[in-house]
Amino acid sequence: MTRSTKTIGLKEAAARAAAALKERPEICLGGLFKQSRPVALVRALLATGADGLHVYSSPGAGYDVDLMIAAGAINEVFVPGVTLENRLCPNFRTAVETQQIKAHALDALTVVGGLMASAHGVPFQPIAALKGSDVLKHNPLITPFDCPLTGQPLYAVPPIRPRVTLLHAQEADRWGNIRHLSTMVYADQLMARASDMVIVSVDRLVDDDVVLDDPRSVTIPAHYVDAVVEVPYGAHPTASFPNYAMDEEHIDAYADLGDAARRGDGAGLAAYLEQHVTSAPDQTQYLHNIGEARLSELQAEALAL
Amino acid sequence: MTRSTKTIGLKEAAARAAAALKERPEICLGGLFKQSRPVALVRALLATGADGLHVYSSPGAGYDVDLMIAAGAINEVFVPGVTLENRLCPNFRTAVETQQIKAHALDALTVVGGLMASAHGVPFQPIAALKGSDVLKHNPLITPFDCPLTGQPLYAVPPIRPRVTLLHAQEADRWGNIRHLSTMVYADQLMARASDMVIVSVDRLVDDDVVLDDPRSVTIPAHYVDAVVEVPYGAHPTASFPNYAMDEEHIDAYADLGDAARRGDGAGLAAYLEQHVTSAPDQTQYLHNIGEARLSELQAEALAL
Amino acid sequence: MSMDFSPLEQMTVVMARDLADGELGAAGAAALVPMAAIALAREMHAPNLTVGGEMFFNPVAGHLYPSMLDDRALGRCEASETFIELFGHSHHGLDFFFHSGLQIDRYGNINLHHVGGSLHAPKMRGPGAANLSYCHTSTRFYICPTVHNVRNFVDTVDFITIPGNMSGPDSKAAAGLVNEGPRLVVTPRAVMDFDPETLRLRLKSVHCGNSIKDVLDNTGFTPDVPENTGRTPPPTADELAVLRGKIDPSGALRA
Amino acid sequence: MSMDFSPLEQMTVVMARDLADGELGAAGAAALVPMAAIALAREMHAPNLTVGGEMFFNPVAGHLYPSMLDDRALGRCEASETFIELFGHSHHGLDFFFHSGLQIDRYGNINLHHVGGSLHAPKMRGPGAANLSYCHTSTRFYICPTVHNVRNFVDTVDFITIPGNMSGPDSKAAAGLVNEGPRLVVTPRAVMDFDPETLRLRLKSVHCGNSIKDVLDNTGFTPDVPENTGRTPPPTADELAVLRGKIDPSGALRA
Repeated sequence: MTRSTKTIGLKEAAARAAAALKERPEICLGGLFKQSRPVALVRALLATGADGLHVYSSPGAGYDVDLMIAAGAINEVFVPGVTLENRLCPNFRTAVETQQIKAHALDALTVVGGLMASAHGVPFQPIAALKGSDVLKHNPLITPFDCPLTGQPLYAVPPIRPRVTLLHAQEADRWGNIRHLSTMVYADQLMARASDMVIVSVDRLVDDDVVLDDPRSVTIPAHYVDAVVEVPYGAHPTASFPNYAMDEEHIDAYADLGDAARRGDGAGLAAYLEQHVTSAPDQTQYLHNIGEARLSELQAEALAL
Repeated sequence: MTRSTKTIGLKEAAARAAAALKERPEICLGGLFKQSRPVALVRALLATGADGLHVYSSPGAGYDVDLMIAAGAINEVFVPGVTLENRLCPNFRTAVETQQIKAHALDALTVVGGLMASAHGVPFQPIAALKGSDVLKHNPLITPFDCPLTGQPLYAVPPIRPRVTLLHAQEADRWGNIRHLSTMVYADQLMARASDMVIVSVDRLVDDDVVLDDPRSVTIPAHYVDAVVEVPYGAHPTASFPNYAMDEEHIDAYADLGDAARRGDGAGLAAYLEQHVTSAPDQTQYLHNIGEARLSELQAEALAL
Repeated sequence: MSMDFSPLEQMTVVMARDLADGELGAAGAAALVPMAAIALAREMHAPNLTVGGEMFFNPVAGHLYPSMLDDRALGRCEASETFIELFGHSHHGLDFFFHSGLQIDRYGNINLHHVGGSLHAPKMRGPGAANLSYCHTSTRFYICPTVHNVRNFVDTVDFITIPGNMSGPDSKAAAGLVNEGPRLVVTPRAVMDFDPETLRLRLKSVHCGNSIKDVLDNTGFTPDVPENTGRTPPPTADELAVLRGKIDPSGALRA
Repeated sequence: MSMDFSPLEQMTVVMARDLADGELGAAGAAALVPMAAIALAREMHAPNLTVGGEMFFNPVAGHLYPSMLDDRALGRCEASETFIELFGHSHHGLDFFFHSGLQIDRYGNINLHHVGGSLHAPKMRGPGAANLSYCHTSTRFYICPTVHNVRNFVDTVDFITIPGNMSGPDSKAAAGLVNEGPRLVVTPRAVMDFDPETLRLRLKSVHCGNSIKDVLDNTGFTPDVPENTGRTPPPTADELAVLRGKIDPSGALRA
């Protein structure tokens, strides 16, 4: 008998995720804002026609969640902050303002605490540091209770257990041991430990010895990982340090199309979705559309740091 | 103005720890069993005449806790497992059997959960996985309660907040950023986050750039560290991989002395304590007593792996 | 009077001067000005100030980015953490934090969720906020929007995302908010602080190039204007030299 | 019959054969025989068995150490974790774990705390136990002491450190123990399992070099001896070749 590898292709990964999400629509995305987001996996999932999703993330998300909303895949948003940082997310705003989707008022502690409860295997995580905000009046995930030891008022958040978590990292071995090479690992480890199914895209696969020679560099052990997909530039247009920087021009151009759609001109946004999502281009085609010159620039920017 | 470094000498470290422990006697030791234990710091603390201590650790400890008991420094033990692994801890056994100290019946989840509550800043950590054991009848740190969400019976452990935590790692910069190079980091990070005062011995100090060039390799950020002490072979006779292996012969010889003392012959143990602890040798003298040849063997054994 | 510094540079030095040596604080996302202020304080008078609480410690200054939460800014720092540690920092608290918002009201409450309508049927939906735990677990915070007009300074926010002083001392205490909370509101036009009795905003100083009337005309409520309201001390030559030489050589604060 | 294998090698193969492909399990401290059993199973029939749950994953086999919880054994492995993750594993559970003890009783309860006296005034104090959460959060466990005599096999333990079957089905259920719990007791003399009705130990097979009488003479209670109690199948040539060639070349199991 030989050991089974966990490497699969992008389309198979999307099909597995889509099937699981039909059972329970809770999807969670790794990275943070414009860094290490699993965007190739998101595009592939959207190409399957996934819809009705409840989306979770580390507490800050932007482009990918907005893209999923533009593609009509999301019903409910459980991400505390949804922003492109330098500007607002156009399709997120439109969809909430027209009540096509529900964007819950949450805070980071609720999301992180719920993931912690799931990862730790306990029925809730206590939270103390939430006071005064109107978010508390609307947050659907917290229940007030009194501390059994001190009597002080606390909140309990139940386990957040995503049906599928999509992550992006820089490297993995064929068994599914994941290596983030970026400075921060965000909530990726926590999400992997908290989720039912975990699919990770990596910029490149590495030999077994790379892992065995430095086990401490493995950020997510294979035990938590269901499948690994080698996808060069799999985080584009978000960053995957130290391999490539975020493509802010691309994200800004996308946001311009979203803003145009808010003003009534949806043609550009529709064309963008058709080109990058609905027509289901493979990653080679996608990267061809982005252009080799641009990719080289992003790579050079990351290398220069 | 210039930034203050956190590097101090072994004696000053011991004096600081001793003074803090007079306020509240809860001390916590890093590493696990025979690996990365802060033994030089422990010897220096014992040389100050510290006593009446309540000792915590990662859930498994041996030589150092037994040594502290032999030196009369400990009143209460809050470590779930106290063993030399290949044999029992002689002075621990004697002291409990003669009721000189109290060794509480605990489990790993209570200790880890209590440290988690302290690190996370919440008034308790819920624990579900404790059933059937007589440890539950005696464990002084847990309180049964019902889950506010599900109603299921749970235990609450309050924060364990050591007054002083002593750790050993392989490297640090002068600001107190700590780098473990060993495969496991045990509960060291958790303890650092959970404690009032954290003092770390390292085999060597490294240049600032070593840290800045690879921030992900820092296991404990300086924010959590009060002082760093450069102590070559500071973990001896426990291991500090990849720098040196555990000195099992030394620990076995020590245990033989403890077993002899159990049989009524305490002279050898008394001489050991005098040589290595009470006479307050500095680390140079201690290493001279151990012998350069032996230290080279331990270094070679670690290098060969 | 001609200005040889930008409004964002003025904001940066005002906040940098208020940060003390040995403190721990963080800046949030979209943190160009706060990160510049922290870096300036570390260079000028607070070498033991620790930047931490947001998954990284003490990034090496050298270039400002709009977000500051990415590896271009953090690639060389002293350590990284994860979101589990954010949980700890949120409860143990920082000494200072920075916030901004769609709306800021006369009690320093901040709205990042919606303007008009209701949460689930808003007229205009904002981004929400990730770090609202820091509002009062950090001992104090600064409010530093990069615009100052009647649209973002309003009498009462439509939604309290980040509680400031609620509706005054009683409601602040009733909500269990025991820390200082908002200390200064620093905008491109002026500095405001809070009347210790009423916890309402009042004008503290006006930046070069603005009059008190300019500020009041661009504020959607009428803050108190104490008699001692003066000019904001402009950046010193030393401050500007360090800011432009070591922290912001590409001039992001002057863009 | 002459034995060309050691009692510890016999124990190793008995447990290795019971581990299934795709499972997740760990071995505890002082885990020479359990780690050998896991490594043998991975080599023979369970390449997808994951060693994990104790802060490391899938160490590369090559040499056995008394503890197996140190970098000599773990320096080359696939990943490391910390004690926070142990918290998660304790609750989510493993497929299997291994225990031993000062005393083991007829219901498979294990005592590691004290023999005689009371917890705080013991006649003989044991080491306690770190991993007792795994007793029933791992679906099943193996009890594998390296000695088998009337002192460690007793009718009733003085202290239940690791609950096995308590005092039978009712008390086990009453304690909330819903998993299988102890499956096999594997000693240098014999293999015992549990009567599914009474949950009491019974003799399953006797190793080469021992008779049923030898086993009973060295057990401090009288286990059931079913009619089909036979010989423990000895290690096969293949098993011994892999064990001695790849896992234990230095012969720690034969020492």
